[in-house]
Amino acid sequence: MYHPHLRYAKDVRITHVFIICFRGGAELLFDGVKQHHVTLPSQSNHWDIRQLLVWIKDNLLKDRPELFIQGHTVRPGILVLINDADWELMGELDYQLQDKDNIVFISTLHGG
Amino acid sequence: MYHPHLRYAKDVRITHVFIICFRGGAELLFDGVKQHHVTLPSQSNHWDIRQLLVWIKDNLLKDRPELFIQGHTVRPGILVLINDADWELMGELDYQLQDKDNIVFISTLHGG
Amino acid sequence: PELSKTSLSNPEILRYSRQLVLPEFGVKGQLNLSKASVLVIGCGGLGCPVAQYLAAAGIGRLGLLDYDVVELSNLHRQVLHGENRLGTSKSISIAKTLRKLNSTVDYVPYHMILNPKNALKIIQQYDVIADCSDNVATRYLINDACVVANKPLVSASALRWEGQLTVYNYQQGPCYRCLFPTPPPSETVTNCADGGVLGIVPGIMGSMQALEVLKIASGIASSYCGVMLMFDALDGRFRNIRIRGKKPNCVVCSNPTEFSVLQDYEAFCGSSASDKCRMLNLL
Amino acid sequence: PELSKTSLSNPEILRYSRQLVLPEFGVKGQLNLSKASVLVIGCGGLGCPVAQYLAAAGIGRLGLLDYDVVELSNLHRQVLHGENRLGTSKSISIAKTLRKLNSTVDYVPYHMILNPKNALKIIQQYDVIADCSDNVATRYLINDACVVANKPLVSASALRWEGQLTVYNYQQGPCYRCLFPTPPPSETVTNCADGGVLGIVPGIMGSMQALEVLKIASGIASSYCGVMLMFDALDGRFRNIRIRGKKPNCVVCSNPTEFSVLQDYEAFCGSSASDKCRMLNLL
Ligand SMILES: [Zn+2]
Ligand SMILES: [Zn+2]
Repeated sequence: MYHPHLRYAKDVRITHVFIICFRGGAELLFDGVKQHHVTLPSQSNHWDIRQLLVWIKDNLLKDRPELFIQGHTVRPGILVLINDADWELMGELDYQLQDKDNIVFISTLHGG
Repeated sequence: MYHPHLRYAKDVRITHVFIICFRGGAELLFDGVKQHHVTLPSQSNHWDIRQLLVWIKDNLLKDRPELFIQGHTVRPGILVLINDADWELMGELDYQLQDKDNIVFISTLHGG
Repeated sequence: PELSKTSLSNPEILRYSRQLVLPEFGVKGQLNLSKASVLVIGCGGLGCPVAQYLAAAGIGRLGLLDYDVVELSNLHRQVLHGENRLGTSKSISIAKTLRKLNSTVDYVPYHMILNPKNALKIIQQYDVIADCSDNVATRYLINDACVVANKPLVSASALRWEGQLTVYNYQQGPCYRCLFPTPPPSETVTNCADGGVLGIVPGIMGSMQALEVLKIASGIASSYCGVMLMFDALDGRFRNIRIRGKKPNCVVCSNPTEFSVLQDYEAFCGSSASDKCRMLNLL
Repeated sequence: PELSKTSLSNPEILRYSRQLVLPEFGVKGQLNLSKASVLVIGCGGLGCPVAQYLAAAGIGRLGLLDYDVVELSNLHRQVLHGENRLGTSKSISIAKTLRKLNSTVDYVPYHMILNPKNALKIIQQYDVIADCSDNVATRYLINDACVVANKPLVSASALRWEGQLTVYNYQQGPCYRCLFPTPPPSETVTNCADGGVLGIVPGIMGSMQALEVLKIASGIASSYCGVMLMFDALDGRFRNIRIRGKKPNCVVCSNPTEFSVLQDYEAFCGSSASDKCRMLNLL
């Protein structure tokens, strides 16, 4: 997974560049920012969603992480979408991230 | 523009495979069929929209071609979209077709 | 009473002429509509446009269920009520307004709260159910009763600038519990009173809900089986999302008997079925 | 009379509370709305939801223009009229219905046909124009007058199962003539009487139109400048299309003076501004 053209001056290899969106109110846990362009640091294996959740918790979440993550997955009532499809159809926590993926975390709405 | 993997038994080389849609009532000139998967025969140059219009007139149009084409372009009131953008932004008649392009011919609606 | 009809009268042909000429709808679609009954649960921001366009289109019977009365803070989005209806029943208010638009529809107002005791009995009497409710507990109750009664459930919701819509328990699609087996923690649930809502957002989502009910009731397949519509009014964008199918391990789908309807949904969800007494929450 | 307002009354704070709590809207958005005037041209399938949700949201003044009277074949989609309004003016009918929903709005019905003599004078008196008309000639007339008067034009249309919407003459976006310099041949133009329309389709498109008017009138940018929304109700899909910007060679944009408003739009379009006497056309 070595990409010489993505080498940085400090020899940090970049493996994933993609977009994370928070909608339906989930963005309120992230200072109201709905869209984040994210570059993940390189690692020996592909990143999967399981690892991404930990990274989000450590790097983007402002406070009250229990309102986003419970145990090792997202809390009930948040739907995860990978390129406009329910993550259940894509392998859930095991899905391996690809460059330019669009990952959406959306709170379900109940109002009427 | 020779694609050996797209060779057919009869040695007809295929250069373009894409989708043409007719909407807003324009489909009524084409037996009501809204979506056509089209494979154009090969030629020495790229196909452009100007040539595509002639091909549509000769191969898809059922009757009354003047309700679709006037002179060398589409008749007033039909908007041409290339991959969800107004063809004016893409070069109009000179746009060179790419594989998997999505070309839409849509009649403007006036009802309320 | 039975809704039965084998032909359209002359006034009906005139009234519905603009939709009768659509080949995909036609006389057959209109007759199907006139024989169909739809239950609208929740007579608020979503329920108003749903009921309005179903009545206009000539649905046979329209059940209208809401326990609530009209308040001034409803009128920015609940467009079938009015200033002279403040303090009166929402379900009766909608029926009164819509009788003027189309007196040939059979309106059945239910001024009551939907609960585990009455839900199945009411839902069983209708062909299509529209979830226009405003709280998590009622949404789980409606879902479970629809799975047990085997009714298609056209569900929409709206909050702030956003809306969501899908059709549950229809063809091979999922139910609400297949998608959300566990209710959200109650401190993460926001209602319209706390979070606010631009009135036209339930207007748009309710209109889409009316469309899908009309398609199912007239015999055209819905586009939202296994697909969820997401709308953001601030950026004017709609997205169609592919969602999972029916889950073999769903507690309701795997055992759709009347015992699958719980005794207490407020306890299950840790929240009230009335959105009035909720504290202010973060999201 | 001038629409001026510097604060909200207590009943207004209560009535609009659910949208006041939206940070992107807030008191400032509400005050902007209350000072804004919108002209709805066409009180039919699109005009009804546009007027309904603008009135509910608290627009300051609502002009309602239509020359036509209510007919039974309108009621499947023109949901603010009713059986007791048959034969009466559509513009007055809408004002009567909406006064019950929100009596604080200033309703100005115009029971007249828009023509080259009166168009500019009426349009100049409003901040935002909604084109809810039903024929090509009126659409060109409204466009030209809006360019000359420099008013944003939120335009929608619906036919059969499809709808289109965009905002013309707003920021750097095009006008209707930039996009369609030449009218379509009259034999290719279909109206709702001939082609039919499912009633909820103008309901959905009119609701989207109300949203974009509300965004512009409250001071939030529209999402449909240089973008066109296309909707297909049969497959339940929306598409946002990028369209061209303002054209330097557009005959109206390049010379926006009162002389750019033509003398005769029916001759220009080869068709009538009333959709009643049109023959059946292919499309
Ligand atoms: Zn289930
Ligand atoms: Zn122009």
